[in-house]
Amino acid sequence: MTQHQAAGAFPAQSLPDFEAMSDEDFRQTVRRFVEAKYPDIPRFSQHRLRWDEVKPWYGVLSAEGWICPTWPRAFGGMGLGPGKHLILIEEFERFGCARVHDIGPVMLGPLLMKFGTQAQKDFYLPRILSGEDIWAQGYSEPDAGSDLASLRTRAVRDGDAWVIDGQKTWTTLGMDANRIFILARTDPSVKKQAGISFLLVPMDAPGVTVRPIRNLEGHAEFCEVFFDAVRVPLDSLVGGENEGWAIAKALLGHERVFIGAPRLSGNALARLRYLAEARDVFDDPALQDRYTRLKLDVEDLSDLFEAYVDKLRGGETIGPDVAILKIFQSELYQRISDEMMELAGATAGMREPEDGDPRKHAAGTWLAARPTTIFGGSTEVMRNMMARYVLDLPTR
Amino acid sequence: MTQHQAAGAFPAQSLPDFEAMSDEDFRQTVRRFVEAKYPDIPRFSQHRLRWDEVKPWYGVLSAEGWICPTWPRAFGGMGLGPGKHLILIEEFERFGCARVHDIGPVMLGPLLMKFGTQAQKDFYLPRILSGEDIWAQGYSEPDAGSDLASLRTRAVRDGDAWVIDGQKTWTTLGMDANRIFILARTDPSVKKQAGISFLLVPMDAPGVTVRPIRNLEGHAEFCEVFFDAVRVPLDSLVGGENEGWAIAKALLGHERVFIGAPRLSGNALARLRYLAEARDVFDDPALQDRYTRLKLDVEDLSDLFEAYVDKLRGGETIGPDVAILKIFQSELYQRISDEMMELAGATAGMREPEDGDPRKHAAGTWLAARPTTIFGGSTEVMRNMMARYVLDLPTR
Amino acid sequence: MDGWIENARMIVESAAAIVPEDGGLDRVRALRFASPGYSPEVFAEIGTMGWLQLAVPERDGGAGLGMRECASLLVALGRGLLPEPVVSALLAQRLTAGRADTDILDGRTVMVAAWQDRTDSLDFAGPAGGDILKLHVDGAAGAGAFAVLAEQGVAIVRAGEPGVRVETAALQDGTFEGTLTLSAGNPEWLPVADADLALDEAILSHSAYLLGLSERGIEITLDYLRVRKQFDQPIGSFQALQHRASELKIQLELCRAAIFRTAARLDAGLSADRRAAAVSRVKTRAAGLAMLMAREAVQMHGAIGTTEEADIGLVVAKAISQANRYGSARLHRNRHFDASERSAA
Amino acid sequence: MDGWIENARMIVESAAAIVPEDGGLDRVRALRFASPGYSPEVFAEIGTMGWLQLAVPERDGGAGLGMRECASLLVALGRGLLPEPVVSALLAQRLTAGRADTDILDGRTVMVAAWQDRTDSLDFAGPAGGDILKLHVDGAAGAGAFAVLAEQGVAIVRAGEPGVRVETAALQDGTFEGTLTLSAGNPEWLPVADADLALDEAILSHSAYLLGLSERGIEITLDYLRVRKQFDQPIGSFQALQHRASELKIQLELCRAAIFRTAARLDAGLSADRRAAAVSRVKTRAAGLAMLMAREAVQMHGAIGTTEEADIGLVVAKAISQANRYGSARLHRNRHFDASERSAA
Repeated sequence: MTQHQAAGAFPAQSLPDFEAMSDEDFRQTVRRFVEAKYPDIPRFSQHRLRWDEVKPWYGVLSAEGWICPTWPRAFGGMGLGPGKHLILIEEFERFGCARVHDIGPVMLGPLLMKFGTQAQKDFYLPRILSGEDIWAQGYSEPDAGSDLASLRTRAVRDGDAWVIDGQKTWTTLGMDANRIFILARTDPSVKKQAGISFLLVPMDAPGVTVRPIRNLEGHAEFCEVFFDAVRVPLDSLVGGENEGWAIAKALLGHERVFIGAPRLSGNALARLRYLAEARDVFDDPALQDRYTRLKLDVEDLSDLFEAYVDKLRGGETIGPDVAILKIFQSELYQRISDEMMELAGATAGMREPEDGDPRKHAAGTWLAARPTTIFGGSTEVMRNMMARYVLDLPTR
Repeated sequence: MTQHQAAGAFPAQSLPDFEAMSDEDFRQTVRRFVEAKYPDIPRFSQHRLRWDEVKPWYGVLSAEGWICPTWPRAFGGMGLGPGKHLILIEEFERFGCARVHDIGPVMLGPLLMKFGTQAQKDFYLPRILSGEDIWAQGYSEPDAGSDLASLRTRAVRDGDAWVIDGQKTWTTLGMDANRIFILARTDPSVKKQAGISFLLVPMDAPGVTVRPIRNLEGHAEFCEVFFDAVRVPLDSLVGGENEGWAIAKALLGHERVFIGAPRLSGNALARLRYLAEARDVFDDPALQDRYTRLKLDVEDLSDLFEAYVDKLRGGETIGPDVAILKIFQSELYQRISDEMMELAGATAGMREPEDGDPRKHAAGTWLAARPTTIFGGSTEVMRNMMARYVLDLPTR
Repeated sequence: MDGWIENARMIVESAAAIVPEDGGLDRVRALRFASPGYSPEVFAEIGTMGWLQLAVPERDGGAGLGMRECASLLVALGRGLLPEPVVSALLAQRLTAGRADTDILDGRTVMVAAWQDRTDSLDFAGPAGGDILKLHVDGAAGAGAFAVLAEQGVAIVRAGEPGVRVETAALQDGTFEGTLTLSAGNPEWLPVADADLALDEAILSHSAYLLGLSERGIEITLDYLRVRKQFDQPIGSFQALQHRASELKIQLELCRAAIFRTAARLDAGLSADRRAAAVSRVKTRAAGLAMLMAREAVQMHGAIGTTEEADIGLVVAKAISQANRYGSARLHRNRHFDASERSAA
Repeated sequence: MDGWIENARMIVESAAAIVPEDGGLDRVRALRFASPGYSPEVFAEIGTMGWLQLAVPERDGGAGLGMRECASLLVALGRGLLPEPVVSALLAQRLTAGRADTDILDGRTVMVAAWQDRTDSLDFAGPAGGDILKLHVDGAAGAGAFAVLAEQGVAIVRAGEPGVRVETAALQDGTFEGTLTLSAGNPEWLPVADADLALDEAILSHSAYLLGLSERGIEITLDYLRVRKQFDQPIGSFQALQHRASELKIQLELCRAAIFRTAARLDAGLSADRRAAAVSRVKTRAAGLAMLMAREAVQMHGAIGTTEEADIGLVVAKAISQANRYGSARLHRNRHFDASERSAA
């Protein structure tokens, strides 16, 4: 288990009212912030950094009170609305800031604010803010990926404890986390979505085992987590017993829009062009034609993305059609990476970037693009959902 | 009802043993035949000619004994095997011969030889050879297109007759036929494929009504046929009662291979290039790149097609994987027509060919390509069948 | 900032008078292939409603509304498969900017734009001397006047005038386009403020028409998927069709976003290169959408989609006739690339 | 005429000694990323089986078999994800045609071909003087000798000789390619009868390897579709996946037909332009197939397809590493167009 720093290592400071700023002022504020405070760790990494690498940046964000941008100020967040949050993301990405271990700030925090007890909020939220707790998400199982309703991990009440048996997989950076929230079946007599509960588990509890999964690039971004008669106190339950499904599918607010942001595709398109120019073939009209098709897709996606962001800014509810963004973005990202592979020729298959220049690394881009159509709702499941909830097509 | 010529108008002559010829000799024989005997009717037509237009060609083929190439010589055919038949088709198409009304020669004849009574053979086969009978096929219904098992046309035995009520649709050139063979439900108590019989019906029987269906080009290649208490004699039944399904799905032998021949795509590709050169844009490398992709598809399809023809020549059984040819050919034909439309610019939508030159007629090609993925087994149904019978994937 | 939304709402509501809310296509069907392929009476009604002067600046007697309002209207007209040549008429009015006679200004006489020098080109300068030949003139058969665009400016010529010759040809959608030859020595050339801008606006407007048309075709197709049964199941329950239908929706929404955000940018003002890049982007998407819709509508309807009897047949015929007008996707991809390289330089 | 079928059958049967019939990939997995990325012992075994001299004419001491036999073998080796650099070794033997030392002829010393002047190019003439630089040399890490192809002919140089420098780099499949610099003043240049033909044969052979690899990847994926369940159904029963799986099969069979019919034509003899057009057609299809298989294998397996633990991960890594070797689809589309225009002229 990775060591974490002591509680209170990153004391938050009082913050200005960001929402009262103009967009441009806020953008400049963020830009100055990252330029002044980004630590000496990698920028523009195509894979997730491990905790040991990214910890200094988490520390800065925590110390400055910037670690939970969307949390209300009363809870220690920046209190940003979607418009300002988008600016923050844009500026972080422009600078190439590494993505921190953000399951606590992005996922668990908002869920606890909505469904947690006062005691749970009081205990866990500050530990996320300080970086004392790094959370992992335990939803997927070997036989329940996109199909969460058929999960098999069980939790049985035994005296003052829940006893958990089962296995989670595709747990992002689970090796770096000290806590994990899971979905477990607490009533096996009912089917599907019913009978599932939401539980909080320390990773160092006896019976928890973690095994990293190496991806094709040799990185271990994911792991399996095994639970063998793991006992956690009864107050580890969030929400009601057998009501975990509602929590898991609770809306993630504007995160659902941001997951379809055009930046991954836009960055890949820039790399495609960079590679073509480096190879001195960008003047090939056939390549320009294919490049232009991809560029038009990126720009139209940007327009659609901004239309959704405008809706968010206007306080409109985002419907299930927001899936359009994620489906199109992820498939576009892959199409760009496919073109990059073809263009790279024999160097497409290199393990390390050509000339040490990550912008020329076709295989890196191709591999990085693969999980985007699988995780966060596979494209197939999202198209099923669109057919049902957006197009009102019949089910079988 | 169209008038047909009297029986025996096209007396067949004695023929040489074509199968004993070398391929090259046979090819020259066919070439001389069409050059000498093709009548003064349109060549290279993109739509099917009506009977009044194509009748002279049927007459020539009938009179020369060439109207049923694959029938055994004993039945009045040319007795061609698949290799020679392919040569005949190639030479007919090279010359641009119109397609005759060939449901009798291609479909009904072989079925009668296999399933018909001696009396049925004796009566109907000569009338197909002579052109006295022009047949239509009545399988599809408004609610049973690719799904023949759910057809609703019923035939009830009443004394010495079958009484037929129902409706057929997408009957190719049904307005020109004097007879139609249909599938009708004769036992409504069983489901699906069981309880269906195969019946022969004169189009001038009381209660038969024909209504043409105009396609988007304004041509009436198809029609609807209505049956209102139509009475036909009991010996109009082919095969056993309730055994019509087996007849309808009886293998069409090498026709199943030929339906995937690359000629439609190849012809369309030649028109695409012709149009590009006429527009002076074939030197655009982006266009050349897309043209080359399509050309490679046509050539690879040709290789696969020839591999199947070789199997036929070698007497091998053709499996369900032959669907590959038809699926790929028809979709490729459409992709080529799509490219032709984009290239044509504002003239893409012209009703008549630009400059009266059919090779420039993008809309004509585009529209002609549409039914190829719908008729003869829609691409969707054929992919279902491939999944089940070729890939051995599970069904729901 | 959102005054345009209210304007657009009112215009679209008023459009119901021309393209009925029940969506019936009887009028459209009846006009096909009978010259001029549309109704001059309905065109006059359109004039009465003030639409022809929609985009003409207020100082020239127009409504001075923006491209967002204009796009909103054209989407509604596209949904109704309107056969009257409104985009061309809007362009003609925009080019002549209030200088035509009253019968033209108010739509009693149909005036369309004759601008195009070559097939699949946006060139309009024409020859500086000699005969002027203009191709692909929308609605030419019923037009009483033409706004002829050339290097010299714009000339308003009347059908039947000496030296004005029009040959028409049918399109698959049953409308007629024309080739106009102007051999009269010297028509009166009026100056044009910004013909490129006017043409870009027409391209954007035509894209909006294609968006509306595609939206309609997708709706009809989705309706069909819900009711048509095969193998005892509604075919819309088959996953392969569901996934393809979801792609139609994705492309539809990409096109809508591109059109309206580009319209907003045009209303705010853009450099010529940025405008060309943006408008060509939109037209590429709109043409691609219309052709995708046409392909899938035919395939998902099966055989009925290839007939002229079904409503979807009318939509498909309209799509293949109109997708490439004001430039094919091929033309606009190239134009986008060139314009965006220039504006990035 | 069909003697080749019997020959091919025997060769493929013998291949089971190297690529086990049970299809286990333990050996392949174990060799990854440990230089040289393959087994010199297995390579020697391959030499013992006579494969290295397969395509070398009988007059030069080879087996003199045709491209159909060769393609049959390479399909079998591709199915087994063979990491030994057989295509490059075959090319090296073909170029040197029996003139190498015995240890090279029988495979005890690995000799691979060093021919490529530039990335994504088939140029091999190199500079006429000065240092010779050869890129993307397969199996370079374990090679004891190189057949260096240049304008002057072919030179057999030994690793470790003065003036011979090799730098290696890992590929995603765990093998290593090399960059060879030959700065020795004057190696012995041997004449080469038809280097273009030899290179075309290598391209075709590599295409056959990609076909076998893709076939294997598709089989593994179909197996997964049959057993993996979601929503209580095997995912292979979902129609959207079925239709995509049928496309994999279609592309697979197109590629197979193109390879074997092209191989037959090469065996019968073709002009250089027709051969280039045909071989480039094959390589375009094979590279496209391998990449399509890789994309769909990952997507249909879901997350497991992105890991190195699963067999399918090895197949995907092999595909993305090997698809573009001997020229990308982009290169070969262009080459096909040029060669077929020339041969039609």
